Amino acid sequence: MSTPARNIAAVPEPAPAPRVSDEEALDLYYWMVLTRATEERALNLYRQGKLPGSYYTGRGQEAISVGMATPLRKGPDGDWLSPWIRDLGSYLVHGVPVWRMFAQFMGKAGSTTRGKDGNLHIGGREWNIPCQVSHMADMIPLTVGAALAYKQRGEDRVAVTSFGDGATSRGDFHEGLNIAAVLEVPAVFVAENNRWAYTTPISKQTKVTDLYKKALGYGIPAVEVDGNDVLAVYSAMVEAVAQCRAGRGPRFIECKTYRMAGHAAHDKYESYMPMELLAEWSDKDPLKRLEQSLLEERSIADGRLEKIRERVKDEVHEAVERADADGYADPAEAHQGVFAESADA
Amino acid sequence: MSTPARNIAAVPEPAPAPRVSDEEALDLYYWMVLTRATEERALNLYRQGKLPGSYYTGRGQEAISVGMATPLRKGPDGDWLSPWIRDLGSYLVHGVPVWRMFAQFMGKAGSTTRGKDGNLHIGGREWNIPCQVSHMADMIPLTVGAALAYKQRGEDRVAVTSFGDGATSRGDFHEGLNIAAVLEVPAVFVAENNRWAYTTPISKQTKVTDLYKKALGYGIPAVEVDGNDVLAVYSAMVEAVAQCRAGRGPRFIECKTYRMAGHAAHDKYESYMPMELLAEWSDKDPLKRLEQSLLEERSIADGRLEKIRERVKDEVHEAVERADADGYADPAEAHQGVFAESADA
Amino acid sequence: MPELTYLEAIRAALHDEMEIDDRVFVMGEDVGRQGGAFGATKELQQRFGELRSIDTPVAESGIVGVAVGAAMSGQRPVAEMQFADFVSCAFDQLITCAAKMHYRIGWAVPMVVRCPNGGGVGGGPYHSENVEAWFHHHAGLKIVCPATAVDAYGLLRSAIRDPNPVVFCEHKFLYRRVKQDVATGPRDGQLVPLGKAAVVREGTDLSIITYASTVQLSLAVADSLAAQDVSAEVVDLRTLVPFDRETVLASVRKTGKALIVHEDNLTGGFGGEVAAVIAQDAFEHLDAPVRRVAALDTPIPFAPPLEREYLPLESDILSAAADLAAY
Amino acid sequence: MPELTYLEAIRAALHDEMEIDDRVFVMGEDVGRQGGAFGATKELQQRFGELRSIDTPVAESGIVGVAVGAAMSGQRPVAEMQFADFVSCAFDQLITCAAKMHYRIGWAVPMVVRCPNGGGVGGGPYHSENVEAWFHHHAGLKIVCPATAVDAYGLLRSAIRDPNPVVFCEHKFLYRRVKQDVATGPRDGQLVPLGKAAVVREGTDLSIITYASTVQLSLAVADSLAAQDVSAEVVDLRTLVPFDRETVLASVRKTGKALIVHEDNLTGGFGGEVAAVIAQDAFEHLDAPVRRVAALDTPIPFAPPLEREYLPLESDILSAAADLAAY
Ligand SMILES: Cc1ncc(C[n+]2csc(CCOP(=O)(O)OP(=O)(O)O)c2C)c(N)n1
Ligand SMILES: Cc1ncc(C[n+]2csc(CCOP(=O)(O)OP(=O)(O)O)c2C)c(N)n1
Ligand SMILES: [Mg+2]
Ligand SMILES: [Mg+2]
Repeated sequence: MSTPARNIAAVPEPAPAPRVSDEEALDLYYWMVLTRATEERALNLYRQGKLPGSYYTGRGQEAISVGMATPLRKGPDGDWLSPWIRDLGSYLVHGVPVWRMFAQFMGKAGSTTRGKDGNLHIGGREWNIPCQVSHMADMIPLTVGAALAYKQRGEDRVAVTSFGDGATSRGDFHEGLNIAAVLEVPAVFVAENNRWAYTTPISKQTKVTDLYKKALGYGIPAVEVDGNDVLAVYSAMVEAVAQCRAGRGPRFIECKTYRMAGHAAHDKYESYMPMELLAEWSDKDPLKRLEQSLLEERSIADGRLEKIRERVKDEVHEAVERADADGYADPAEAHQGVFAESADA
Repeated sequence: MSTPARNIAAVPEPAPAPRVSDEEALDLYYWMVLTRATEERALNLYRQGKLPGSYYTGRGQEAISVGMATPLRKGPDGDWLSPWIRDLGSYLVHGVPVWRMFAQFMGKAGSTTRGKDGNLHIGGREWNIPCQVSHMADMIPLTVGAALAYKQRGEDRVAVTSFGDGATSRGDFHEGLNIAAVLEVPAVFVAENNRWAYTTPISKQTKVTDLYKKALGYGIPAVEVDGNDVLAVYSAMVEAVAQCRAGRGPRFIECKTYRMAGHAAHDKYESYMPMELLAEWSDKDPLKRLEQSLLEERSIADGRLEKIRERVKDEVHEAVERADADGYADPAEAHQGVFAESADA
Repeated sequence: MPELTYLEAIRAALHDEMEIDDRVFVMGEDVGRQGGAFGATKELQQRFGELRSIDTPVAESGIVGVAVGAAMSGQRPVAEMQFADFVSCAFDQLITCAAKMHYRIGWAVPMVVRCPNGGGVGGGPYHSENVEAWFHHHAGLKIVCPATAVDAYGLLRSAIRDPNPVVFCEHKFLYRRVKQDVATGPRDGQLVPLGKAAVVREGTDLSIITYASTVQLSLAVADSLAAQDVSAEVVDLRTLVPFDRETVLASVRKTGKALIVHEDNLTGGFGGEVAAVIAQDAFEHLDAPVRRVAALDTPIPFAPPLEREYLPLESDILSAAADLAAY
Repeated sequence: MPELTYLEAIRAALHDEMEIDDRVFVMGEDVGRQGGAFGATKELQQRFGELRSIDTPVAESGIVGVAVGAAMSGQRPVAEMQFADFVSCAFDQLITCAAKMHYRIGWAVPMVVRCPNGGGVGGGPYHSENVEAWFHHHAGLKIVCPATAVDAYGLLRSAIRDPNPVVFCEHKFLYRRVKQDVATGPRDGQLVPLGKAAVVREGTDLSIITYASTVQLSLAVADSLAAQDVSAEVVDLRTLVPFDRETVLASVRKTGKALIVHEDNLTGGFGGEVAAVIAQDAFEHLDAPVRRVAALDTPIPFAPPLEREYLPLESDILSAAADLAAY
């Protein structure tokens, strides 16, 4: 059922989609279920008034967040991953423990920012996840810089970032992609085209609504994939990462998908998002699709899936409890950390 | 001899190149000769230490500066024109008197900025030429804004700006073009691809060295023309302006040319620009080519050209004398003008 | 006279100026059908059409640059930053094009950039900044920081009519928390001139000089001080550029003591400029050090206890004021 | 010990750090084969290769953002702005990403952005700005402003080694006009620590607090004052962030009078912050108003007579200092 990636620029055809083993597919399933469950729980906590700020969900985009992170090497010496705010799954796959996600949303000391930042502004050296900023597209040049560092040192690591359709309108998208192309660095750019930027439909964002075509203006090989098909995203990513590691310069992947709710939990999206389209895309739910594929195409017993779902339930439960029990950082910490004492701290 | 414009995006074919009458061609010749003569004189003045700052010449790019400005309506209620620093000819054609150009280079009170700015940072409401800033590509969003104003008021005016290949790397190029496309404003973007940005060859600026292809990423119809052929530039511009006035949204014209000297008068370009290429392009000199076309294809008597050259000589001579005789603005003026007292001042 | 929140007052000002001047239009991310992230431009598109309430792509530099060009071409753009923080992306256009055009060429740039400013709303480092002090260094930009609904309305209308680029800092914390009777109406609405500070409470023992969200806090402090028989004058600057130096100096010359308060962080905040002016031009009248109370010199932390630590609180102002009074 | 110009000292510092630390690299427009618009990176590409001396497209925001990412990934980038003025285009990356990363997540961003600063060279409004005061408001950035060749060398090496993002303001006017014996060499070169002001001339009657291009002018003024039996102390701040408040306060407490001088324009300049600190923390020692001498609050005009009017001249400093001494 995996939609083959469509190759755009005049570059080597991508290798045929790698065969994804049953174990790998089940692994993807685990992460997607975990992502969905974590987000559902967080949204409930938000509604109960237990999370300050607002809550941004990536429901319906888990195939992208999980699919793009899975092929990457983990750890401080692994690949750089700077995911967009819809990509909670990427953080999990790349190593951030679930409870720290909840701690982050709650602003607790156990958050990766010790409560200094909220939302999916999460990261840390131990996972090689920089802490994203709010300003859309700003992380693109940073990702190019990480890729440059790897190239300078001759390491076969890659740097990956994801962003929404709205981010493609910003100057830093342009400057970052152009520099990446010219310097031929091992960076993968993952565009998540969910057709909305807050209340702005993609038709008011750009005349070129196929985002992969934008990569052409930089000479970056680009593919377009079904963003609701985790196997398609995963396969495209495996290929892009392989090209990067082989020193063939940056790659661009557009994942076509749809935003399945408001911009954030406080957004009354019913006033502007057509309900028919939401219903239509709801049928394409990436988790349902993977489940179907596992059950029907791969004939995996439902019991195995059920076990995964149970495991996730427990994990999320424990995570929330741990985050709940966690305290806030001491207010004195607000004064600390403006400057680093050492580069390796 | 006019190279037909190559149409890129899937839009109406441009109308066949308009027939340029002999009188029109002679007019183009006059402006090109005036541009060349003004610049040669300015360069000499710079070498004699009579101009503060440095001097940037557009020698070899006069077909662009003159060709793009000629089809535009002049005056305060005419078309907005924001030319790049290589485009001295555009200022002249669009109405700025020659002596005020020299006054500008000298920093005299008669400069359009009263000495507050130098270089081709020239302009004024009377000509609808905004005063460009140094920051490359910054004038692109401004030009889109002018075009938006015309569209809002239902006027059939257009807004035009030109820029170099280097400017296409900047975020404001990207944001400006994208907004122009989405808002469908009557703006014409003229890219002057002279293959260098200071010491940086275009190959280090972008992987997509045909700049018209970049317009594709915004859905803006784009053509590529021989930038050393004034009739080609002029014709492409006539067509683009007509499309804009008809409400068909923005247009993009790439003029392929070559930078015939250093970045500025102080630049020792011999150290990095290949001499063979300079020699090759010297044969394509736009002024020579127009002259040839006038003499050979149009069988115009050399005497008429000679008369134009004489007239220009006198005009430049007088202009320099007038600028020379002009004084500096009173230092007290340095304190004045930060804020406007009225919007119509 | 309708009672309006600060946010409603802003919307009313936009509406009323659009009603009487066809050249005025709003633009920005989601300002159209949605009416903006906070609703400041709500229903303006329905009333005035898509050409006067323009949804733009996400491109702050482009938005501001487009506004500059439109302003130079006879329009009166009011550009919205979705949050003030994102004006960082438009910094170049503001200081390079908008600020310096008139000085260089005498061509006015009548435009407004609306910046939803400030903390206290759990927004974290990137949805809480106070941006007014990013700009006063750059000659050619006016900077407005209203503290009340009446001022929000009257100053915004004046800003739109002003022939210069204006950075209009609206405080998000005040949006729905501050309410006042506001005289609105396209023709009868009450304007407030730019460049005039307001002595919002008279006093004789010390001057509290402040603006925006800390005006209310300072008034509350003045109340507390009154209970201790200390008479504090409170000056609301209202606009930082032009800076109403006369009102500030007159106040300090009268009281002999100056406490400068803002929510923005201390170093490089506008308070430094105010303190410098006082230390030079009211020195002979000073009976005590010039004090500043402001936020920490750090990014703005997200977690509620950390953000509270970051922000200047009423108690911080009170203790500084009491110290100063006792000096 | 070679006699080097300020510019040569900068090049030597880059060279020496690159020699001993493979992680250090330079990047920017035309920095490679050309060695930059001023030659600060001359021959570094020939010596260290294209991966450590990188010609970039014209994209200041991208350049700084790439530097942030590389710095976070173990490198030590030194990015060049062709002129300081263009750092306006990179403002967002500097304050949003570089400045706030460590505070939020404890991940250091060891990088330098070199900014050729300042006027007096006929550059006009867009090739003459002093950008140091664009940044001190934003916690997390260090700001360095050397006045001599020795400091240019020693401070740049310290800036490169510092684990934080540093805005390094080099004054173009000084590039070739200032010369000094400088102890260079990858291992033996003499570093100058960030955060320490220098009392470059001791005195007892007033303190002139300054940095960068106005240090020489202030020393000349001190000479003139000495002839009138006035003893002026001159403090060169050298770095604005961290600000060496102790040295400044000690000087003012000693002399009782403070004159703050910078080439940057007055309002919003760093001098306001210095004045505010003095007015609060040295108030009891002040015998006179805190004075500032700075450029006009306008863009920087191009024509020589206008630019002279704009800039603070030695005579302006002298007359302010004499007034203060006589107060
Ligand atoms: C520079 C900047 N401007 C505005 C915003 C406010 N904002 C936050 S998310 C968003 C829309 C994002 O749309 P898109 O990039 O398509 O991502 P999606 O939310 O659809 O995943 C906007 C405008 C921002 N974060 N940064
Ligand atoms: C934002 C910005 N960065 C750097 C510069 C310095 N600079 C002036 S001209 C130039 C190169 C221009 O190249 P291009 O756009 O190709 O125009 P050309 O000079 O070839 O006509 C550079 C880098 C600038 N003016 N603005
Ligand atoms: Mg989207
Ligand atoms: Mg060029």
